[in-house]
Amino acid sequence: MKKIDFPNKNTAHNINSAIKPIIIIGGGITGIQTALDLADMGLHVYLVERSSSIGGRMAQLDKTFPTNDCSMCILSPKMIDCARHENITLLVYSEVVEIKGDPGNFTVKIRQKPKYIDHLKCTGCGDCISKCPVKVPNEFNMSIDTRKAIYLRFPQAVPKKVVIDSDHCLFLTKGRCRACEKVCQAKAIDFAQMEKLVELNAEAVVFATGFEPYDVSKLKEYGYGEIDNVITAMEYERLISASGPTGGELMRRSDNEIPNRLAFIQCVGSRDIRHKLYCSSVCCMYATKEAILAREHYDNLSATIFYTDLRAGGKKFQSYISRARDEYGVSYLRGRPGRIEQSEESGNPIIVYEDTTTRELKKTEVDMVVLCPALVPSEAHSMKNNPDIEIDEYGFIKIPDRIFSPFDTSRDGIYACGFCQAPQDIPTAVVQASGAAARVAEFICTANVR
Amino acid sequence: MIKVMLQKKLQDRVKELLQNGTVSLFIGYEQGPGFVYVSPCFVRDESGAERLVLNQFCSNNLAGYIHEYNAYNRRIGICVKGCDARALVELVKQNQITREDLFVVGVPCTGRIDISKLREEYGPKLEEIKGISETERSFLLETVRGTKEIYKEKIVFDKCLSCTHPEGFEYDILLDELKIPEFGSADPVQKRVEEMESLSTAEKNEVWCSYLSQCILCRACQKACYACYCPECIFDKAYPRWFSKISTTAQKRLYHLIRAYHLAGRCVDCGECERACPAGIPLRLLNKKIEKETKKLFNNREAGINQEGVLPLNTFDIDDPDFFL
Amino acid sequence: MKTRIGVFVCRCGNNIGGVIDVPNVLEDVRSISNVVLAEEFMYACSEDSLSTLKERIKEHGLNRVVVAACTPRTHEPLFKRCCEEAGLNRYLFEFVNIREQCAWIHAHEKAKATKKAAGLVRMGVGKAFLLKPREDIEIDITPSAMIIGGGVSGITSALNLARQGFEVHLVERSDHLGGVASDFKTWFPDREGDRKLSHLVRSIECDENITVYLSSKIKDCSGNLGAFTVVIQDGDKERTVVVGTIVIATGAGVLKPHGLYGYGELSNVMTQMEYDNLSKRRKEKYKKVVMINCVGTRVTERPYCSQVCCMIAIKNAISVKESNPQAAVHILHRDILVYGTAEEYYRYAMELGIGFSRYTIEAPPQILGEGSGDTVRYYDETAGKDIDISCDLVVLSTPLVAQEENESMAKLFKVPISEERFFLEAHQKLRPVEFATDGIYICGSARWPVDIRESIAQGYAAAAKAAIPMHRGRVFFEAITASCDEKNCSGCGSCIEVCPYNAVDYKDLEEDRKVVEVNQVKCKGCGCCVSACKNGAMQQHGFSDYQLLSMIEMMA
Amino acid sequence: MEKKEQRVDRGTEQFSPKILVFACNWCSYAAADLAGVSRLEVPSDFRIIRVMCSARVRPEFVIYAFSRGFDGVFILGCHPGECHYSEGNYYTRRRVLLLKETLQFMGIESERFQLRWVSASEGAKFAGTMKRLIEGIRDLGPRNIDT
Repeated sequence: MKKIDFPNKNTAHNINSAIKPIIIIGGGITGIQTALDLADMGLHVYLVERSSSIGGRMAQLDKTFPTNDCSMCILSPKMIDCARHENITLLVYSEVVEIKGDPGNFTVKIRQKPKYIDHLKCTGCGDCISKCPVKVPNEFNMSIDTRKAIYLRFPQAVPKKVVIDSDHCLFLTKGRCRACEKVCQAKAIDFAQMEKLVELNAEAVVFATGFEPYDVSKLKEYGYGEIDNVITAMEYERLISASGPTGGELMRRSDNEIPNRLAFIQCVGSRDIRHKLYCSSVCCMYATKEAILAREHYDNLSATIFYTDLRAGGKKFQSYISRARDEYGVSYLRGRPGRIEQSEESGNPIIVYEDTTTRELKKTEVDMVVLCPALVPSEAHSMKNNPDIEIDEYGFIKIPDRIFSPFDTSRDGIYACGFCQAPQDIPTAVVQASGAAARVAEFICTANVR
Repeated sequence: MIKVMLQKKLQDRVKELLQNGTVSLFIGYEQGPGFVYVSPCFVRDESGAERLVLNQFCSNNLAGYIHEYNAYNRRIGICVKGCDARALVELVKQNQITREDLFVVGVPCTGRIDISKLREEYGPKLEEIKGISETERSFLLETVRGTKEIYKEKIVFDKCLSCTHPEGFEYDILLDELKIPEFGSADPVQKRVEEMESLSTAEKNEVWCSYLSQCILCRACQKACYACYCPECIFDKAYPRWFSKISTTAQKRLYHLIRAYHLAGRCVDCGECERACPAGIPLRLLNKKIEKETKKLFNNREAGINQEGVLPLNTFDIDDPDFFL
Repeated sequence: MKTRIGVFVCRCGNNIGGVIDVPNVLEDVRSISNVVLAEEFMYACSEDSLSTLKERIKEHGLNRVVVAACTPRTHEPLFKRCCEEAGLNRYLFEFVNIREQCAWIHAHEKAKATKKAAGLVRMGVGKAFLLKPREDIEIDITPSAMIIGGGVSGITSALNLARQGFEVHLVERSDHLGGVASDFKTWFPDREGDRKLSHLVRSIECDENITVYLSSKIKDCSGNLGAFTVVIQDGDKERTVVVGTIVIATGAGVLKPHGLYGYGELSNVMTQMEYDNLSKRRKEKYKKVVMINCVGTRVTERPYCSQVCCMIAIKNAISVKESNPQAAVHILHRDILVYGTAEEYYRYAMELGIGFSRYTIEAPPQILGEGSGDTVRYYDETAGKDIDISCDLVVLSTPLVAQEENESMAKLFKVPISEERFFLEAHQKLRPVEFATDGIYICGSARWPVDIRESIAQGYAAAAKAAIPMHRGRVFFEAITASCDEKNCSGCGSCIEVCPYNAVDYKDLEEDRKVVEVNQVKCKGCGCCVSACKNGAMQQHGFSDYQLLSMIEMMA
Repeated sequence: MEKKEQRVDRGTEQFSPKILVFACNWCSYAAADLAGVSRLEVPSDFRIIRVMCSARVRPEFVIYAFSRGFDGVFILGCHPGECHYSEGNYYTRRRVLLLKETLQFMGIESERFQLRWVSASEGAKFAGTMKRLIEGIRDLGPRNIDT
């Protein structure tokens, strides 16, 4: 079989190659890795991201298990690589709305939301941000604090360019202000921008749309949103993060105090026939990590994890659990709490659970409860004019032959990797990302030889 | 008397080694300008073997000369005391020579005489000394004015008081069984290190300033060191210029700090630096301090004791102390 | 030629200009000898500034350029490229960070910030003066790969790379391909698995790009990314091949639990694998089956979880129950590990009536019986007492264990292994299938126990990593590597000991002197060896002692 | 004494120490950038030299800096286990430990030479650490310059 030359921009003899670009949907760690691998091979890649910066969920995490590596530290170089790569075109603030055509020759329609900023001019200096008078909940920090209407998604955002949130900008909603325009010396503000629809011709499409946490308020018994200091794991990540809204202090929302008794509840919505049947696969480990972090931060804090089965099968996971238990004194209690009540005196959450060793119903008052929700596939891939790729009963992209063709969707030339096709942790998602890249390269080579 | 027999034995063996071509060079001691002054000698043919002497004044660590001759001679014969064998262990570990290229003659030692101590005990006229023998606890100096007995403890080198030998080192020949001599008192340098440690930083600085004021940057300490084997010394480099050789305290402190640091985990405590120093600066103090710290912090054995192992700064333990953070 | 340094200070609008007195900095820097030009830009990174910069380089014959602006981490490549376009070697450029690390953090003390900025620029000039032109390190890549191990992950890598058009050498120690997966006779949930696997093996055999070496071992390996020379040994035959990349996919073994639960002594105690093979050969009708999980694993001597055993136990339990619905099947476990949607099969197994009970490691189950086990007794924590289950078959779920050969393989390829003797990847989170050494990749259970699905996914991932340099044909690295000045090298070997990449080694010299040399391909430019070198024979390009000392000197 | 006076800021009468900082490209240098991006206030009495890994900092640099009259030298590296080159910072830790003891023994306060772990996301930690360390040097006062 003949070797196919990829149209790598760097090598002159390939520049006229007929190979079309690849479109990757989702700019989280999975999409980033697929893009980098394909681009490194010499293929031209479009990386389409819904928000204003790539980075995805991993950017929101404080540390990662089981090495306790700082999440942003290991992610940020990859993000920068993406931005610098000659073979990668970043399309942020954009969404794929339609995929048509045939394998090897898709037409992909992308909606580019107006950023109201000329990204060629913006230097990311942030002068405009300080002048913007509007404050809105900061979704990156799980709405624990606020951001401005003109904002950087987070300090290490890539591209490091601001966007204007048209829903909240005073000028765009009420026709007055333009403070940012006055202060911007680079003259990058452009209120005349309109939504654009672009069509791209693509060789193949890779879905890497990731996950969203399940809405835990659906589990009424745990009282999220009603009982103070019952928070979600994602909120916890932002609280404990040194670059988060509290500067890494685990402050309770009710009184800004540091909790002394911390409890984690696993399988909130997962492995639950009323909600999501499947196991979300990462919660046992991240709860352990979060408990360790809390213990590292505060000597007097006690952390308890309520679990169903302790699923720690990955590399070095068991020893991580042992360390949490033995070195950090994290306690693990088997059992799924029936409900959370609120103490009338202290207002603290009270966990009601069955002690599996004695079969007694017990109640324990804690200062803060962290719910580890089911993780559900992001809805980004269920676009309306989707080219009939099948979705399974849980909303994951269906992989017809999970074992032998782990990235092939029901449609030739369209692949899926990462959490959008099955629950998995970061290393698995990174493996899948590279794997999907290999699969795409194989697809292109075999198709072009034919 | 035993000594004279050993000296003869050494001469005979060396003659044989040179004759049958086992070694092409033998490094030993010869008589210097006076009985108490012994200097290194380099014997290349059997006739030269007659020059070799062996007595309680033979104190140089001859391992320091290997490097100079290594490139031109295959199989160097060398006679070492147990303590000097530590330097050989290190030279092999630091890839300066292979053990096979050495022919090591182990010589017994009951403590070597520190000339400066002797001078204090005996007086300045050391040329009067013509011979030496020993008993269990004393050296018997044969002088023009008869025999004088001096307690060994009073005149041996400090380091001899806490003598150490490498473990499991295989000598090619042993002239006699190598025993670790025992003395009633220990090497005082440990105590001096502790005394120094107990001083405040300002006081330490003061002590060092007074030592350094004596230093003339002659670098004899460096030249005497077995571990000084780089083709070009960092101190001699012009680009970049680490060291300006101007006699300021700052420069002297830099010199001694870097020198001591380069010896971390390599210093076998032979004391040659201190012996060579014309200004009488107690250089072992700094080396001992570093040895003590590597032992305490990294659980590292003294240099030249084990034949295995890596220099303490060329390795790490994930659980190394981090109290200082 | 005289060194002519040009210094350009960026105002970044108000960001720098609002804090730092830029003209003051320029004035200071002009006083340094060899600085022939000092200018300011409103935005150095803007298109017009970049073209001005290029003009200045030509106009003034600049042969060193210093830009003082934001952070090199994002903007250095831009300016380096700009220099290159003006005909100046990219390594003659020096970046000074006066925005993030000066103006922005010292906005409260402007006078001091200005002084500091001037100092930082001085340091930059001090280093720039000593910069030397370099070329990126360039390696040609042989477009062929060697896959070691013919299990599912190795097969996947091999086929994928072959289909991308690369020549593949697949080396397998046994006399057949398929690995541990092919030892399983029954598959679930994909009952077609064995057929699909043999189809894969046939595809390998038919692929003209793939050469298969059965019953062969690797005897030797030398070289680096782009050109590894590997010696393959088949009996007394030896073959040498040169490949650009290597994938290690040697898999894992299955523990035989001798001495545990009467294995090897009681006739009806067997492992999951043995049961699997037996059930395919003969239709045994066991009526009372007890399975024990975590046998020889998650214990002190083998503390890890092997990840695959729970699912295999559930698979075999389902197979017992489906072939004989009357059979009583019981799984004793410590935690059931089925990830993701595999939860469905766990539920299905429970619906079939398979019993799941938890035992504790403090009181492991006991097997009672003479010659063969007839009862399994375990302590049930919930019930608070011992419970007996009668049985006619006991199946033990045993973990995957590291291959004996891993240690010698690790030495051969100079890659690390972990304390559990599995191979250790470059970074557990983000570089799971790579080694720190370029050009060698790892996949499947050789890295850590994984199921067939994950093995295949990793096989693909390793193939992607191997394909990258091979597609490029040529790889470039920033030349900030270390190198040794032979005439100063004392040959002490400290650098060899500290190098995390095995990039330093003794050089074969004719004269009788030991000196080291640095493999420019393997070196990643950390500079660890430079610090270990006592006399400065070892130096790092772009971070030499001379350059760094000159920076310190400019500050002093 | 003359030098000492020179380095006292007339305006604030506060001693401005001369401090050299080595920062690892992958973590603490990025953290310093982040501190900037977050507009954190940091005293200005230090200069950063970027190195690829804290292990590139040869102890001789530190000794040299002290001989050239610096009041403090700090090395900032990745947290243990997070080294970009997998193990460089472990070597640094050993070297620093030993050198601190040696400096102290030779009459240079070991507090003048510090090692800290700061990861790329710890902009605030960078700022806080620098503040504290510089404060520490201020408390020690100017080093008696050897002449």
